[in-house]
Amino acid sequence: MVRPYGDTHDDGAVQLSFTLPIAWSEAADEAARQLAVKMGLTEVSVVEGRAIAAGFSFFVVYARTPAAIEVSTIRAPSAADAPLSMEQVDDLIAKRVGRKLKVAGACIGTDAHTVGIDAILNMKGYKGDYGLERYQGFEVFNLGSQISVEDLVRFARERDVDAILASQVVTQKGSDIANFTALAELLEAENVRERLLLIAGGPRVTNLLAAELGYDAGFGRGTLPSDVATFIARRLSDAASRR
Amino acid sequence: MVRPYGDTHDDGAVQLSFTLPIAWSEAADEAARQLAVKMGLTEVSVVEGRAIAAGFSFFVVYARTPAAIEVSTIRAPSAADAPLSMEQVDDLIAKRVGRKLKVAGACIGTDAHTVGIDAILNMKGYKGDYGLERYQGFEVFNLGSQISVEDLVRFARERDVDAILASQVVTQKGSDIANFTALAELLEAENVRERLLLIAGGPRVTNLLAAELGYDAGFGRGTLPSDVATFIARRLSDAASRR
Amino acid sequence: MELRIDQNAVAGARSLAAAIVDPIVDFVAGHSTLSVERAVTRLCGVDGVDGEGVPLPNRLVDALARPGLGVARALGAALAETGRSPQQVAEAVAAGEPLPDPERTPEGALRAALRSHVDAGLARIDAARGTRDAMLARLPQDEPPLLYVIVASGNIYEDRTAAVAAAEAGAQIIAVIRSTAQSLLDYVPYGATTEGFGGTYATQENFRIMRAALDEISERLGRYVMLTNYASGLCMPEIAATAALERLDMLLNDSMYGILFRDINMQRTFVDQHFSRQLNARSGIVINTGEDNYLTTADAVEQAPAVLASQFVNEAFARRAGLPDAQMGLGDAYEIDPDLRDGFLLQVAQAQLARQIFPNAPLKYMPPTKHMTGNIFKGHLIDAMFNLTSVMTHQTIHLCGMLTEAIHTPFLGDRALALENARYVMNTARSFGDEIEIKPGGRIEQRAHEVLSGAVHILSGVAQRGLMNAIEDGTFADVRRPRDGGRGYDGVFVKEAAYWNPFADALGGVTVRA
Amino acid sequence: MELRIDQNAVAGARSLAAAIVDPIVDFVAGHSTLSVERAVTRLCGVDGVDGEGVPLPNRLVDALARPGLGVARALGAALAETGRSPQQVAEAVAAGEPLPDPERTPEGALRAALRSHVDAGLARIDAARGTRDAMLARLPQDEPPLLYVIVASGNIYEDRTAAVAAAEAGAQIIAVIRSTAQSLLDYVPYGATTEGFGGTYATQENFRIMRAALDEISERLGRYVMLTNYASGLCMPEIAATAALERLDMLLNDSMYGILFRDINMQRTFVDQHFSRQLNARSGIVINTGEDNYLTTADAVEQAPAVLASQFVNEAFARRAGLPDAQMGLGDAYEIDPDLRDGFLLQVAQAQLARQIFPNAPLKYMPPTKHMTGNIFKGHLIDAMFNLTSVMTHQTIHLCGMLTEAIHTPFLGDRALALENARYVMNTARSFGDEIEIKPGGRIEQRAHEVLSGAVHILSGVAQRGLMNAIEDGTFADVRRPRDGGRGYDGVFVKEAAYWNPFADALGGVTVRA
Ligand code: B12
Ligand code: B12
Ligand SMILES: Cc1ncc(COP(=O)(O)O)c(C=O)c1O
Ligand SMILES: Cc1ncc(COP(=O)(O)O)c(C=O)c1O
Repeated sequence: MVRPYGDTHDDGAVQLSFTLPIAWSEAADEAARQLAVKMGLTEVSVVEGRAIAAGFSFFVVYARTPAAIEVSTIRAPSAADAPLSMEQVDDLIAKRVGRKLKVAGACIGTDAHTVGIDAILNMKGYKGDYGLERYQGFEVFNLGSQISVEDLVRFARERDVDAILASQVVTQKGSDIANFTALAELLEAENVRERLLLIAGGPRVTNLLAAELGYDAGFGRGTLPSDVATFIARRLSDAASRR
Repeated sequence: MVRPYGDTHDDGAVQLSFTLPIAWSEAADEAARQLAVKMGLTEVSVVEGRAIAAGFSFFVVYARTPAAIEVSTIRAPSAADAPLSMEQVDDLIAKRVGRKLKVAGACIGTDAHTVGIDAILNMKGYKGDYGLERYQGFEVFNLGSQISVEDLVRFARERDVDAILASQVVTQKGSDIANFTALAELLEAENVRERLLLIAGGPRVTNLLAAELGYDAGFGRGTLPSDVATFIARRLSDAASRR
Repeated sequence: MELRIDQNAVAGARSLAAAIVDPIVDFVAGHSTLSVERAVTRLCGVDGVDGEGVPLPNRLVDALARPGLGVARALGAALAETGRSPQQVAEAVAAGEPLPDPERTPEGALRAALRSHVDAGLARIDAARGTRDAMLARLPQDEPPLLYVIVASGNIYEDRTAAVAAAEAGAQIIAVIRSTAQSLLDYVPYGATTEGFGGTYATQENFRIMRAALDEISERLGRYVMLTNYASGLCMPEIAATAALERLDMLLNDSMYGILFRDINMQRTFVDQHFSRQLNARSGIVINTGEDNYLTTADAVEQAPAVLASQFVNEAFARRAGLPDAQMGLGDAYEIDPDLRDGFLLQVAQAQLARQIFPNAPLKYMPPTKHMTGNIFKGHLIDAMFNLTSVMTHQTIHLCGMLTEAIHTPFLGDRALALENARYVMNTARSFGDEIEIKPGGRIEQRAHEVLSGAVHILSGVAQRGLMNAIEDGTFADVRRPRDGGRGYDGVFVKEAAYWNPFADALGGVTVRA
Repeated sequence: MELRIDQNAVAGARSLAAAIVDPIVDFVAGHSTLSVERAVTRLCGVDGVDGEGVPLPNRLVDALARPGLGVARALGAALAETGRSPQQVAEAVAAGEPLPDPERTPEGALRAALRSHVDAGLARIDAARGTRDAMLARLPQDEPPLLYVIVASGNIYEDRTAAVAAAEAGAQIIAVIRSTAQSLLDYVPYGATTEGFGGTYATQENFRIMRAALDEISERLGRYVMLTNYASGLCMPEIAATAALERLDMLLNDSMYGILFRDINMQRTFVDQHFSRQLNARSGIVINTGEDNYLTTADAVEQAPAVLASQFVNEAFARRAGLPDAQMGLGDAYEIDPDLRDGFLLQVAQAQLARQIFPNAPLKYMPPTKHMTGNIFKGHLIDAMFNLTSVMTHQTIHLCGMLTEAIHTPFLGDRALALENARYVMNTARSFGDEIEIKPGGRIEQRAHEVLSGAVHILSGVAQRGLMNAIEDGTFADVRRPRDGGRGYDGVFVKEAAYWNPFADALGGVTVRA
């Protein structure tokens, strides 16, 4: 079992901050303390409490949590395991698939944050790691921003793509989940889900979340193009050899 | 009922950070998420997770808490209410007590942080507010640092002081609570508790905590000398007139 | 602190920018757009929506048989014929009545019929400006950099709470961020709104609600708190008109942002932008240009010359629209990779360069965004270095960075921390920039030279090919936009000889080449 | 970045400091202390505790009939008489055996008997120094400012975890903070300890545990990670001896800290300090002086001249003990009220002034502490401005400030954030100080002049009255300390003519006035 670590094993130390919609006074500090206690924390120390506007106070709290986690049971395999080099990926595709893999990427819904998906797809790549357009093994269609789920699915069917790469950066009011879900459902409804790899990406995406949403993989912050290339190449070359 | 406020009333938004004694991986992020869930938080977003050393990872989390507080029921009267000016305090003492009040201050236990108690007692004061030595109405004994509870109580008895001002700045391992308690108990044991005002101070002290420890008042961060002077003068002039 | 800069290069860049802009302004002079015309109706007092929620200005302008004559002509004719007010005419059109043929009404009569409404519109603008001037005199702002924060809850009432709280925490300018992609709507939404997405709709009623709240807090704090919103997009002229009427103090308005970053047709944008700026000039609204966008999408070290080139172009356009220097909030941003060794020197060089090249412009300095991460602690520090650069180089409009930039639109508490950050840094180092000098010939000065000559290089390329060709070729932000592609192209039309826009006439600015 | 400073004033301050220090060093030459003698026994190999936990060096020295002759004489005599080792002699004394009368043994014999032990002690010191030099050559440190963090859990094993983690996060120097008031103990605790209070006991075993862990991580990281601890206090010479043996790299050692801030007798402190520094000189240990303490207890703007005066005094004492400039980590701190307008300018002035006055000293720069509050977000920013000042003014030893300074001794995560803060700021603004100049005659330079002339004023007052009188009068830190008051006075004694301390003789330094 693992607990937060302040300066001693298992001390459970955590830092918290929040705003309460009340004017500051000593009673406000006490309210903050009681709130932390209600959150199950112990040894609560309200180290800062002050008015930040009329009727609003800001607090910094240090406390201990009794919560602990059995880390050994946590299963969160990364989709970005043991990435291959561009040459290795191209080699794998050439030998085991024998043709270029077609991938279509887009920012779906009203999301216009293309920098992330561009980082994965564009020739230039990200942090010195080349993008998928540079690979011999991929034919890349970058559809850009604000692509409706319908348009993306239509495109994927028309071009018979091997993988869809959907990006979501805006997460406000759960819009990312809504859009990802809509995409997966439409693919099911149109009976193409089985024919392609479905990949989600964005700063708040995890592989676990993607799996829950019915995706083959999810890539989060800091993803490199080669992580994604490796995943696609491995999966599809396995599939090819199984056929 | 009041809940933390992010950008919408009652959204319950809180920020958290902590270290876990595990190496970083996607599974570590997931452990952090599960820990926050165990703490009763919802919509948990692990916005940052990274290795800070071999076997240690640091996390920043935003989430919502369902906890809420009924602020109207919180009783935390400040000891520093409606402070008087130095002239008013002196006047009050002169008219209602008719003699100088004797106060003895000290950093008790092994605590050597005298800056706080000096700020209250020394002529010079704090943030432009004069210290008690400057008042006509007080005779001040500043015993300094690392004063044992026994020495302080002996001094108080010998000089027959009207108020004891005990300071605790170091709080590690609960040493402040232990020292404050020892002082209150020794005063009781020696039957002098009733004869004097017992006041606690220090950055982690609240009036509520002081009351729990059997003190007449507690003063925390940002206390001004006039807050303390007013409290003593009011209490002791009331007591004088009741006699 | 002064950079020694090549004044010939600066003068050269200015005349290149003028040469780039002049043909576009000539083009603009011959064209109008649906949004320009809708703005005219709004200034004449048309407001409200029909049963389906379509704004009456849209209904009215869409009903024009010959838009090339301008809506004013049709409206004036209708007034003359019916004796109605512009609002009544619009309501009638929305109810299905056709507009009269303007040719039927004699020129003098239709102009006369509209006169009082045009005057009333201009008078409201002037009154708003007068009120602003009076309030600023009575409730002076704190010294610049003026701390600017955004509110973006999607709900105008939560935004109001947030704005008032921010003002109390030291904000001097409040921006209400618009709901996602409002810039792509070819109409201005109506009424008080509570359902925005990543921001709150820009509507006249929302402007009013916010201005009222800020007026109240301005009085309470004894300093005037400014309000700003976004004009760029398909409705730039209408937003400019509405903002003028409701006394906004600033507006985002860039001559190329919509084209490059929102795929709005370039002709549409240039025409809209020009009329908007004429309106801004009259209403005393400071424009904020969008050079930061070059930096959020590409490498900030490489893009620095593009930023400066764009500042020159924005300045040239603004001058042609009659906007004085004091209303040109030219943009820049602190977007260099925080982990680049000596990146701070490059930021200082660039900020100081803009300060010296545009000495009278209220420069708008945007915070780090792209390299902000979920590590709020480090983010807060990057914002601090940004704050330091801003106060050292005397930036004017300072958009405070949020430690949660990579996470969510700002919480109320985030804004308080951001303002505290700016206040602390700008106070502890208030005069630092004035007490040091830049080493002559050192790395800071060298970088400034590099950026300036890079900008001159870009501008001379653009001047040679012409701005529209350059945009088609992908000169800016690596984006190619065809001259007749993009959104809103169908809303651009050629003015007929008899075209009439009484506001454009009244506003002045230099519509035709000087 | 250079201040134009009055070099005559600097030279004047130096000679005043020498004049202040010379009579004290003369006094020191005639005296020894219990701790000096205990250090001698430790260097001869005495270690361990008796049944009640009293350290054998204490037992041995307390058993001296005539301490004025020095323990070496008694020990040499005992060795000569018994053929035992120093450790065996100490154990025997602890068991109740009396020490032989040194007069009984001829001078030559007792010196000869001790010789090999003295040589072995010096050889261990030299070997440790040699190892450090070799490791530094093989595993070079990163460029200064050298990032220094504290560990203070009270438990040496948690401290070890914390220290290794800090090294991995970029720390170059690790300080193990001592348990509260260890400086007032008249003995050095023994063994590995897990029960400290606000810090961890300084013991030889704890030194060893930490050094071993840091050696391991140094190899892993490919850069040498330094270890430091506190020498000031009643056991200054013993800590210096132990640190020399266990290869600590730095030690807190101030010529007046113990007197002013711990009420340790001044004579005791001066004598202890001198022998400690002789040892430090031999062992290559860099001292860190404690000028920061003037600032945490009083107003930092007012106290700046006192800091500089103290730096001159510490330098003068260090020179007399034979310490080269390269081992003088003179102290200063960033303690000006963060809310003072332009406070940053004053900090830069002071830091740069010290840098120029002591160009070859590895200056030690301490972080903001007094004005840190529970507002960790603001605290992190104050630390950033401190980090910036440090890199701009080329400080050498940089104690990283913690955002939780006002709350608790650092958590492991706090330390990582503090190091990240320093790394970020020092990288993004690495050369900034070299690329700017201070405005001649501007406010920064004026402030530097003010501080320098204030220091000269203090020093000339002290030189007139004599240092001991000045301390009695409350010249420093507003504290009055009587010459024969304070802790440890009973441990000071006059050397008899036959006094012998083979280490002092071997170590050199300038015990008698140059
Ligand atoms: C740049 C930017 C913009 C630019 C976008 C330009 C462009 N062409 O992309 C502009 C200025 C246009 C913009 C506009 C808006 N933005 Co914006 N923007 C940002 C900003 C600063 C950086 C995003 C970025 O480029 N990161 C760098 C890339 C490389 O990282 P990344 O996206 O995470 O991508 C990596 C991984 O996630 C992964 N990945 C991402 N996608 C995919 C897909 C696949 C398949 C795979 C495998 C991997 C993958 O790989 C990438 C490389 O490692 C962020 C704040 C921040 N610092 O994060 C706000 C931010 C994302 N924006 C935000 C908002 C609200 C908006 C607006 C809605 C504001 C408004 N009302 O106008 C608008 C509307 C845009 C829209 N319709 O979506 C919010 C979102 C809040 C939320 N959580 O919902 C943020 C967080 C800012 C904030 N705090 O308010 N924005
Ligand atoms: C200055 C300082 C020192 C100085 C103290 C000098 C002196 N003569 O006081 C020196 C350098 C000697 C020092 C030493 C140590 N310190 Co110290 N020190 C601080 C520091 C930086 C500032 C404290 C201060 O002066 N605050 C300013 C005053 C004005 O505020 P204040 O004390 O809160 O007082 C106000 C109110 O609380 C109130 N008040 C206070 N007392 C009283 C009493 C009464 C009766 C009333 C009415 C009001 C009142 O009124 C005051 C005015 O408003 C703090 C960190 C910080 N920023 O808080 C660490 C800090 C308190 N120190 C700490 C530690 C651990 C130590 C040491 C133990 C370290 C060591 N191992 O050597 C030593 C040992 C000292 C000892 N034996 O107690 C820790 C305590 C951790 C904890 N929570 O337990 C802190 C928090 C630093 C840290 N993060 O590690 N310290
Ligand atoms: C100049 C300018 N206008 C408008 C906007 C906002 O635009 P939109 O409503 O297109 O998202 C921005 C955003 O950064 C901008 O820079
Ligand atoms: C020079 C010096 N020595 C020692 C110490 C630590 O001392 P003590 O053990 O007395 O708390 C300090 C603390 O700041 C110091 O500055």
